[in-house]
Amino acid sequence: MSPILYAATGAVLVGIGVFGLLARTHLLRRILAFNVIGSGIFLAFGGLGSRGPGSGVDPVPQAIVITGIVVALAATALAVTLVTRLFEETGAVTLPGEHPAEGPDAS
Amino acid sequence: MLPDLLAVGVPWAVASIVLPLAVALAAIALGPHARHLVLPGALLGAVIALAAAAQVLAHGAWHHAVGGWLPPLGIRLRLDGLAASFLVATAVVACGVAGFSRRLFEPSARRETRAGFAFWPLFFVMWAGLNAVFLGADLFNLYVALELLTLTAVAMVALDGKAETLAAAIRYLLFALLGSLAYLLGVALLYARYGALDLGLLRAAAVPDAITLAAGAIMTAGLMAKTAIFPLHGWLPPAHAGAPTPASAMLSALVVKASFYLIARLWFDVLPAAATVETSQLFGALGAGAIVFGSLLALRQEQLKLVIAYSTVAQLGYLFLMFPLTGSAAAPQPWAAAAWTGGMFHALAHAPAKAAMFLAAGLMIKACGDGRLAPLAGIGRDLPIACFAFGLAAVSLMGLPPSGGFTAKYLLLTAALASGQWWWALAILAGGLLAAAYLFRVLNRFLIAPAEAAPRVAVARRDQAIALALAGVSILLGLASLVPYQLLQIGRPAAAVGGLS
Amino acid sequence: MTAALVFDLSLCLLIAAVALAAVLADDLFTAIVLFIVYGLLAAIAWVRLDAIDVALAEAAIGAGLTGLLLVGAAARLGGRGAPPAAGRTPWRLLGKAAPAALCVAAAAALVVLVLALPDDAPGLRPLVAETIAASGVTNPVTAVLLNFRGYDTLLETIVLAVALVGVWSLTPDRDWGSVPGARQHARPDGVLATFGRLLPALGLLVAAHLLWAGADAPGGAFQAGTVLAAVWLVVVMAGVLPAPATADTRVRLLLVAGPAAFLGFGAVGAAGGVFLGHPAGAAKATILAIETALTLSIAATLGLLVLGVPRRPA
Amino acid sequence: MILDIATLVLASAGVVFFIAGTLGLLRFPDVYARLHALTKADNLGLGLIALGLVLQAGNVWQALKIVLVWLLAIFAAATVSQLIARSALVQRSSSPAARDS
Repeated sequence: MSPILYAATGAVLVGIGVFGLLARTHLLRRILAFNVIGSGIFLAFGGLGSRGPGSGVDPVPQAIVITGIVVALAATALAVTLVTRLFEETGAVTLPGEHPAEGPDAS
Repeated sequence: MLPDLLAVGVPWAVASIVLPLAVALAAIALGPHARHLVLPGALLGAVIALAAAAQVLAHGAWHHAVGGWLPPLGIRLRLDGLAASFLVATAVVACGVAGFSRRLFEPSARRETRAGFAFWPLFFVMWAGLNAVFLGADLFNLYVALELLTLTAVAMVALDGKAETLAAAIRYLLFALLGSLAYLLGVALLYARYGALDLGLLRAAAVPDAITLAAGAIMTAGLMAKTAIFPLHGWLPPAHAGAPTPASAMLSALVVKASFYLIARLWFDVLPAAATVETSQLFGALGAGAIVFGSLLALRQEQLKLVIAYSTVAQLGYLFLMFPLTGSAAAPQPWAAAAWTGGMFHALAHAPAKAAMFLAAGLMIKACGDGRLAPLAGIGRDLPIACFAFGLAAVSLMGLPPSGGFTAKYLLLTAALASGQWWWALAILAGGLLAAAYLFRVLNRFLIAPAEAAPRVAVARRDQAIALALAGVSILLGLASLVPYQLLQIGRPAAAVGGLS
Repeated sequence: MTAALVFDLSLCLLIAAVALAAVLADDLFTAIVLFIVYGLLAAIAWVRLDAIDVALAEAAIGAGLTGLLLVGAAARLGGRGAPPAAGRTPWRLLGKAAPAALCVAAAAALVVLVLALPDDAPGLRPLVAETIAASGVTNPVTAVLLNFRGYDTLLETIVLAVALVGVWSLTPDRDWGSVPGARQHARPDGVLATFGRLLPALGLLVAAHLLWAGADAPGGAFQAGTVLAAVWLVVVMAGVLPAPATADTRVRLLLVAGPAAFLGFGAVGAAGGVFLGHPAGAAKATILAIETALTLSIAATLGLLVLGVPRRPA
Repeated sequence: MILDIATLVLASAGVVFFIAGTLGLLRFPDVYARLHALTKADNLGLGLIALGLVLQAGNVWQALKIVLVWLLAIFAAATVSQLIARSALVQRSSSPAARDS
């Protein structure tokens, strides 16, 4: 039962992350939301991989998730650097044409 | 000697991944000294790609279990006719871009420059990533290969460091990452359902149940975002037009094709049983929408590179027409193989044509110091070779004979008429006319006499010749279409003949 | 309901709640702190799934380094992203209600799909167990990462290297060749400096242990590399060691050593007929050799990724 | 059995200290008082939990590892709280309107 519980939690996390991506315009918040989606998918992958009777977990999803975590970090590093450079060049923390939903302080 | 080298035991496919990676690592380590490696590396890469294609022609499709572990445990590489033809197309464009960029990113006064350092590792890793996508036969490995492309492509877009390109790169990254994550979610679902990641094993096991369909849909949606198919195309024009010229060429000619290639592999090789008439028609509708909207938007652009970028949006639409045109098992049609071949041929022919167009455009913009169309009036007198290259590439994009674009559109059109789906034939014809409209609008500007003689910066003839050579390849693909046609048929998926589902 | 199930259920609810709070938090810094907490909770979830290797990676990389990147960026952005001063307008609520409904529906559909899957997974657990004797190591995750699916790992190390090239490529032209990271103000006799001098010995020990243990127990190159990177970052922040200039050839060589060794190993195998094939009987030696080289390169790459764009004169 | 009970008692006591420390973090008025609550309570809490776990260790190595983890955590916590206190001090002296409330 438990592995499926974690897989379902992963599915919920994907939903939460996608919401963050759609509802938030601050770019760092979007990057954060991406990481929530990613780890939700990983958790679903791992949870689904440990279903069933018998002990132990499927090592293939585990290895895949470790690879995925590292790839996500690489993408996050590039994204974060792009956002800080955009801020340094233009003072913007959102994409042009998108109104910051975070209020006037974050405009 | 030659037959020996083409023997099945020589892993040309592996070399096509290892070599660019090795050059990229050397470029990181050596910095400014790496420029001596660039041209030999690119030419060797082209030789390897041609050898791989010759190997497929001589001996048929080739499979390799990496590490000696067969799927489902290990990862398989698959070199068939389709993969080999994409390897060659990539190598041709990459060689052109490498030759074009060598002087562009030359270190100044033997001191390493930022763009000069970053471009070559990004370029060669991008090349390796493309080859890895074309050769991959494992869903998760393909995810890692796709991320190689995402990171290199985004970094290349931002290479100029200007504020607008930073914003374009971020928009691109957001779309591409969301696409990758959607793809990964589908991979997780398929693994949970079937316990395998290998395309062949999945194909044998797949049944059209809810979870398989959902996984296929999520993966396709993600890959479509990365392919920038209408209506998910918003990120492409600013990114492709804002990137430095060599990067524009690589991105528009090749990178967007990689995710399309995976959509085609997914449906024709893995899940043909899950396709329905409705999904095929939906794909076709998106393609037709891309052709019409992309062309209309291209017609309204005032920046040269934006015209070319919107033309990419439009041309990508043709690729998706191949899904409805292959028909289905329920309604078999004799020209299904023509539709599949035509779609793939279009992807191949578009690559050198679009690369040539971006390189020529980059030279014109450099000569004129302005990216808008108006100041380019009369540039044909100053840069005749670049203009001729642009014109030849335009011939292929419009689908006029004897270009590769013509062959592709002829095959698609024949399939549309033979299967009685005249509405797709209309889209193809309209697309050709619209392409003629937006390209002649630009060409006309090149050739009119300018009001006053504008000062032009000199550009090297060699660079113009590279653009011309690439445009020539796209024409040659139409004149000598037999060999690529034969190559594409080797290891062709059954669904390309029998139709989807 | 067993105690374990109660624990799992509470943990899952807590994870979802903290994730939602991180997404909804008004203050950017709060959101990032919540995200780090979320990552640590997710690591506990991986422990519950008996995936210790993943738990280590999630805690160190998913929560730790990702959190560090976000905190660093938020600091650079200064106060941008502060809580809203104005009240909520109906328009904004409506603008969020639509995506919220969409996401609830999507998440619900996904949960239904996940629950609809048959109870016994058709995974590769038995096959890995059968084959592991030939892999050279006894930790199944290391066997998959370095042997069965070593090709993934090779490409992954290239992803890391190219991400660093991408980050460096965003340097303002005037700063090219300089030193990355912010200027540190640690006093040479301060507490942090003492910590920075004492930590390396312990950190090296832990990293070496993780690397060595990875063959038979949870651990491996990525976990060890992350520990080394973290130790190195503390040492740099403490002012014990200077941050390296990005143009330094030794730094460049360190970055590519691991991927190059892996790639060279693969190419030698390809020449012998099997790309990335381990020699029969010597797989443990080749795996450990590759992992050692990878650990050093991963540590250098991760550390430099966190330090970011070069901004200070060498 | 006796060991298990001892572990349970020690770990529970540790949890109580954690809760107390967290309450202090949330309730106390300024940075210094919060730090005071947090470090005192958490270090003791972690120590008690570590002690409880040592009793469950299968061999000396495992016990040593737990002690090492505890030492590292204390060490890091001490350094970090010193840094936080310092930066709070610097901020207060630079801006008369205390921002750390």
